[in-house]
Amino acid sequence: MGYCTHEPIEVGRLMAAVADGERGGTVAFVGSVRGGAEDGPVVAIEYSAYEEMVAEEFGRIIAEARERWPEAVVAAQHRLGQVPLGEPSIAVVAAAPHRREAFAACRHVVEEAKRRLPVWKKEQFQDGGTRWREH
Amino acid sequence: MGYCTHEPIEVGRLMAAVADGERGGTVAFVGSVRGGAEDGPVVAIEYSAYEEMVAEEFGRIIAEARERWPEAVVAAQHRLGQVPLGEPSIAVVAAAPHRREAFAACRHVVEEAKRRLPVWKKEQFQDGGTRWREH
Amino acid sequence: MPSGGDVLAPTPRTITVECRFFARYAQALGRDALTLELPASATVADAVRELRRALPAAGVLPERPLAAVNREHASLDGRLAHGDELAFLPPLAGG
Amino acid sequence: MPSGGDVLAPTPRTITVECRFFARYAQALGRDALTLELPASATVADAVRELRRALPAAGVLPERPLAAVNREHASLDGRLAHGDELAFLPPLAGG
Repeated sequence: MGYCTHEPIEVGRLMAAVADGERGGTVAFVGSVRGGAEDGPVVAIEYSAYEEMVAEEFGRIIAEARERWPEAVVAAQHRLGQVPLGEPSIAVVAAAPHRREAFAACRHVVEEAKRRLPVWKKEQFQDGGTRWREH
Repeated sequence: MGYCTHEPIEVGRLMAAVADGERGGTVAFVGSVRGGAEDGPVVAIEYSAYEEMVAEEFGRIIAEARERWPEAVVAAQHRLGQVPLGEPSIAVVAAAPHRREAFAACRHVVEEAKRRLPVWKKEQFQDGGTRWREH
Repeated sequence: MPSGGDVLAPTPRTITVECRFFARYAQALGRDALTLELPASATVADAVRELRRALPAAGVLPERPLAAVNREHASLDGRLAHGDELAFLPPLAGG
Repeated sequence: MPSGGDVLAPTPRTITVECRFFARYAQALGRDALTLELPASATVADAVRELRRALPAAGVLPERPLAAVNREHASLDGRLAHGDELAFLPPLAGG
């Protein structure tokens, strides 16, 4: 499973990828497309990325988490292309023998991914208009 | 969906139950049966509970989370009966407009559930033996 | 005309509570429920003492077990009322 | 016998780096890539200055844009090498 996908994210598959009889705690984060921008109802977001770097950067972030929480195993995916309202754009799943590590590793990878992944959003409005959304 | 179930937990259904176009962050915790007890390989855990109280207590815990993080919506289930190694015994899902609340609400409900739900575990070993597991 | 005192119902001298046992306690006691008669002013701790006195196998209950009254965690000095459901909970191990 | 100096390759006076533009920058520049020739000792900041000088639309690049060299976040004073991939990243908004 690549770090970038142009298909809908299957959270269940990510969770299965980190599952193991010895890792009793699994924490999943799913970020979904929200509506409610100032300029009108958002119907979808077009995600574009520097794909080669997203793959490398996700790998580095997960390796850092692995160094800090050696028993945690992390899987992650960012969806690219047009993502309709309410559908997941990013998912991070961490499994560990104890829930503390699973929560910490998942949270860390999510925060670093939001901060470091070269991904951009273009909002698509109901009337056909678009706008880059930058935080 | 009740707070107690004697069937396999469907995490996807719990996530769908809290999903909403305005709640962009969803955090799920899944606790699964682990092997590796001292006395030999655990093949399953038999969960028993004071079911009426589990339902009430889960409701109270979730109401407390709702008071503390008003924008978070939480769904949770504990599986009872015999749960094979590797399968989920508990799942807690929290969705909120921002991920900080989703992580905090999920974590809080998991910790309180572990501390307060009247649920007991009996380990089932490969050789047919059993043992109560108390933390 | 009778005095006010005459129409008061007599204060009940005893109450009954429905005791419930779970997991290891139920197994050791060979039962999962018991109706217990107690003095009207009894606390959860009084109920524990009465059980340990009345049932030979009730030594499985620690002197200060985890308890719930009407499906809420209760302290040992909580006062019981007639008809309460009093549950004794082995150390919890959920999740 | 020739002296040691004679067999040294001449120090190249210039390098070329492959610039890449994304999202809003690519849209404003009307392109997503450009090969840029720079002095051998150039930094990322030098590349930004050269782009802003050479391309009329490069005003879209702030003086201190977020940049990556060979797919790793890089600081503006990072030195460039011949053949580097230098990417200019609009403010990130992933997730």
